[in-house]
Amino acid sequence: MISLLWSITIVSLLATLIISVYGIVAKPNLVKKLIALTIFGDTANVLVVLLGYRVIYPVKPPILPELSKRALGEFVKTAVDPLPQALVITAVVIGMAVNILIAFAVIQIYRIYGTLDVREVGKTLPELLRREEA
Amino acid sequence: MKRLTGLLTILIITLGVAIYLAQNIIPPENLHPLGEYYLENSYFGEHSAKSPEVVTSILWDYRGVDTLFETAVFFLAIIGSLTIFRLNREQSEEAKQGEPKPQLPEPVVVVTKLTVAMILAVSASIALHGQLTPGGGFQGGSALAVAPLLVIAAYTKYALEKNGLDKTRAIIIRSIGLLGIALTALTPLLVSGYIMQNQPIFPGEALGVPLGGSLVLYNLFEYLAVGAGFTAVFLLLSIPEEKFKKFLGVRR
Amino acid sequence: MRGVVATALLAFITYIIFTGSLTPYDLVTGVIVGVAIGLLVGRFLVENDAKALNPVRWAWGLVYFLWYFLVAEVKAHADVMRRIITGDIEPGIVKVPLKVKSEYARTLVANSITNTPGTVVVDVDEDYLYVNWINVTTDEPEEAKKEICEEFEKYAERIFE
Amino acid sequence: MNILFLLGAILVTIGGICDLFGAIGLLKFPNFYVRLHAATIGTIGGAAIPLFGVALLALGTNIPHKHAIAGASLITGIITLLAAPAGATALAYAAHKTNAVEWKPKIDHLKEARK
Repeated sequence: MISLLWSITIVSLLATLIISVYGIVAKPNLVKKLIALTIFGDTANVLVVLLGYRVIYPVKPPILPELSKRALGEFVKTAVDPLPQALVITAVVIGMAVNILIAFAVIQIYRIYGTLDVREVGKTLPELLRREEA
Repeated sequence: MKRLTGLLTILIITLGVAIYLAQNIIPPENLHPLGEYYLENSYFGEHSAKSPEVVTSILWDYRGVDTLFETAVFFLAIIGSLTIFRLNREQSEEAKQGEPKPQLPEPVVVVTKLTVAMILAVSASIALHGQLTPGGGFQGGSALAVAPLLVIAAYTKYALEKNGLDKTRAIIIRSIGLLGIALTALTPLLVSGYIMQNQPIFPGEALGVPLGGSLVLYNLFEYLAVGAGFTAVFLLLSIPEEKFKKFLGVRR
Repeated sequence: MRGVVATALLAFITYIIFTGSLTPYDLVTGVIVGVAIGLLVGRFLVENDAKALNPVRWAWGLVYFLWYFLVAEVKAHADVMRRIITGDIEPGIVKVPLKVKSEYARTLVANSITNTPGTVVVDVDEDYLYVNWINVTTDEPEEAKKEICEEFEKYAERIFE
Repeated sequence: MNILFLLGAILVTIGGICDLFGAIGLLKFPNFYVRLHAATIGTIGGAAIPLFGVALLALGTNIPHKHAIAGASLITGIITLLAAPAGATALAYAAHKTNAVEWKPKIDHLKEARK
C-alpha cells in the first residue's frame, strides 16, 4: 500500500513535468509560457525534495531538537536527508532569478510590440526594422 | 468535453503506470551516507558548523561556495532586469514626479501601516534565526520585500520615494549586503588560508544560543541584499505604464 | 521622535512572539530590530505617544478582542451560514453614520464590520461608512447603524478616542 | 489529552466547517458583492480561527520548538485578521468604482452619494 502511494506521488509529479513541457512548447502566449516554466521548475524541486524523504513513521525535520550528544543518535535515526533540501533552496533562488528576468523581458516585449503572442511578435519585428530604415 | 477526455486519459495513464511501477518500487527508508555525515557533524563532531539547523549549515558552510555563486547569479539577474528597464537621468527624474496620495479607502491605508511594522519584525525574526530554525537570509529578505510592496500598493510609489527609499538607495543597501557577504567569505582567507571557513574566527556561541560562526552574518547580509534588490525591482515595476510608453516612443 | 517607543514596542512584541523563545540573543536582537523599525516607520504610525502607551486602552482592546470573537463573530457566522443554505438574501449598499473621528477608531469600526460575515465596507468618507449588507432590512441610516455597528463603535471610542 | 490540545482541535474543526460553507456560498451566490460575504467566512472562520487553533494545538503537545510554532501561527493569524478586511474593502471599492459588476441591489446609497 505504501509503495503504491509512493509510486502514485512520483508518477503524478512526472506527469506534471510532461504537461508543463507541453505548455512551454505549445502555448503561444508568453505569460502562459512563463507560468508553465514556473510549474516545471517547482515540480522538479518537489521531486528532488522527495528523493531525500524517508518513509518511516516518526520522521523529523533536520533540526537538532536539543543540544546534547544523547539526542544525536535518535536524531540521525529519524531525521530526513538535509542535502536535497539545501540544493533545492539554491534551485529555488535561481529559478526566482530567472523568473524575474523573463518577466521583465515579457513586460518590455508587450510595451514595444503591443502583444504577447509569439507569432504576432515574429510578424511585427520585420515591420519595425523596415520602419527604422525608411 | 474534449478537455475532459484529455484529462481523463492523462489520469488513467498516470494511475496505470503508477500501479505497474508499485510492484518494483521500494520507498526509501535509509539515509544516503552523505546526508548522515551532515546530520552527525552539523553541531557535534570534528567538521562542525556549530549550527543545529542542518540545512543552513550545508547551505552556508559545507557547500558555501555553491551558495556564494548562487547569490551571484541572483544579483546578476536583478542587474539584468534593471538594465532592461534602464532610464537616463531626466527620465528617472520624470518617473519620480507624482502625487503621493493614497488611492484606496482609509481602512486599507491604516491597516497597511500596521502590517508593514509587523512584517518588518517578522522578516527580521526569520532572518536572524536562520541558524536555529527553518528560514534564513533569502526567506527573510523575501518577507522584507513585502513591506515596500504593500506601501506601493496602498500609497503609490511616490510616497516611498518622498520618504527616502528610491531606487538608488535600494541599490546602495543591496551593495552593502553583497559587500558584507564577500567580506565574511574572505576574512578567513587572511587568517588561516581557507575561503568561507566559519570556525574559529567567528564566535560559535554567544548570548546563550549557537550562532553558527559566520552563518548569522551571512544570513544578515543576505537578508539586506535580497530585500533591497526586490525593492528596487518593485520600484521599477510600479512606474506607470503611460510614462514608460512616452519614454519608449510607443504610440499605441 | 514621535511614535518611536510605541512602534518599537509593537515590533518587539511581534518579534518575540514569532520567535517563541526568550534567550538573551532573542531579547538583544529584538530590541535592536524594534528600535530600528520604530525609527523607520514610527512617525507614520502614531500621532499621540501618551495615548498609544496608555495601558487602560490596551486592556479595553483585549476585552474587545474576546467579546468580538465569542459573540459578534459567532452570531454573524451562524447567520450567513444559514443564508448560504436557504439562499435567503437581499443585498444592497447602505449608509451608516460614524461618530468617531480618529483614524484608528474609524479603521477599527470598518474592519470589525468587514470581518463579520454579512457586511463589507465598500467606501469611507468623512461622516459615513458605505456598507454592503447581505440582508437589507431598512434604508434609514440610523436604524442600520443600530443593527450593524453600534457595539463596535462604543468599544472603538474607549480604545482609540 | 489536555485541555489546550482539545480546544485547538475544536477550533481547527470549526475552521474546516467554515471553509466548506464558504466554498458552497462562493458557488451558490449570484454576484460578486454577495460572494464577498462567503469569502469572509473563508478568511475569518476558515483561516484565522484555525490558525489560532494550531497555536493552541502546538502548545498542547510536547514537540521541540513548540513555542516557535505557536507564536508563528498566532502572528500569522493576527496579520490575517488585519489584512483580510483591508483586502475585501479594496476589492469591493474597486469593483464599485469601475462599475464592473451587474447587480440589482435593494438600495445603493453609495451610488447616490457619488452622483
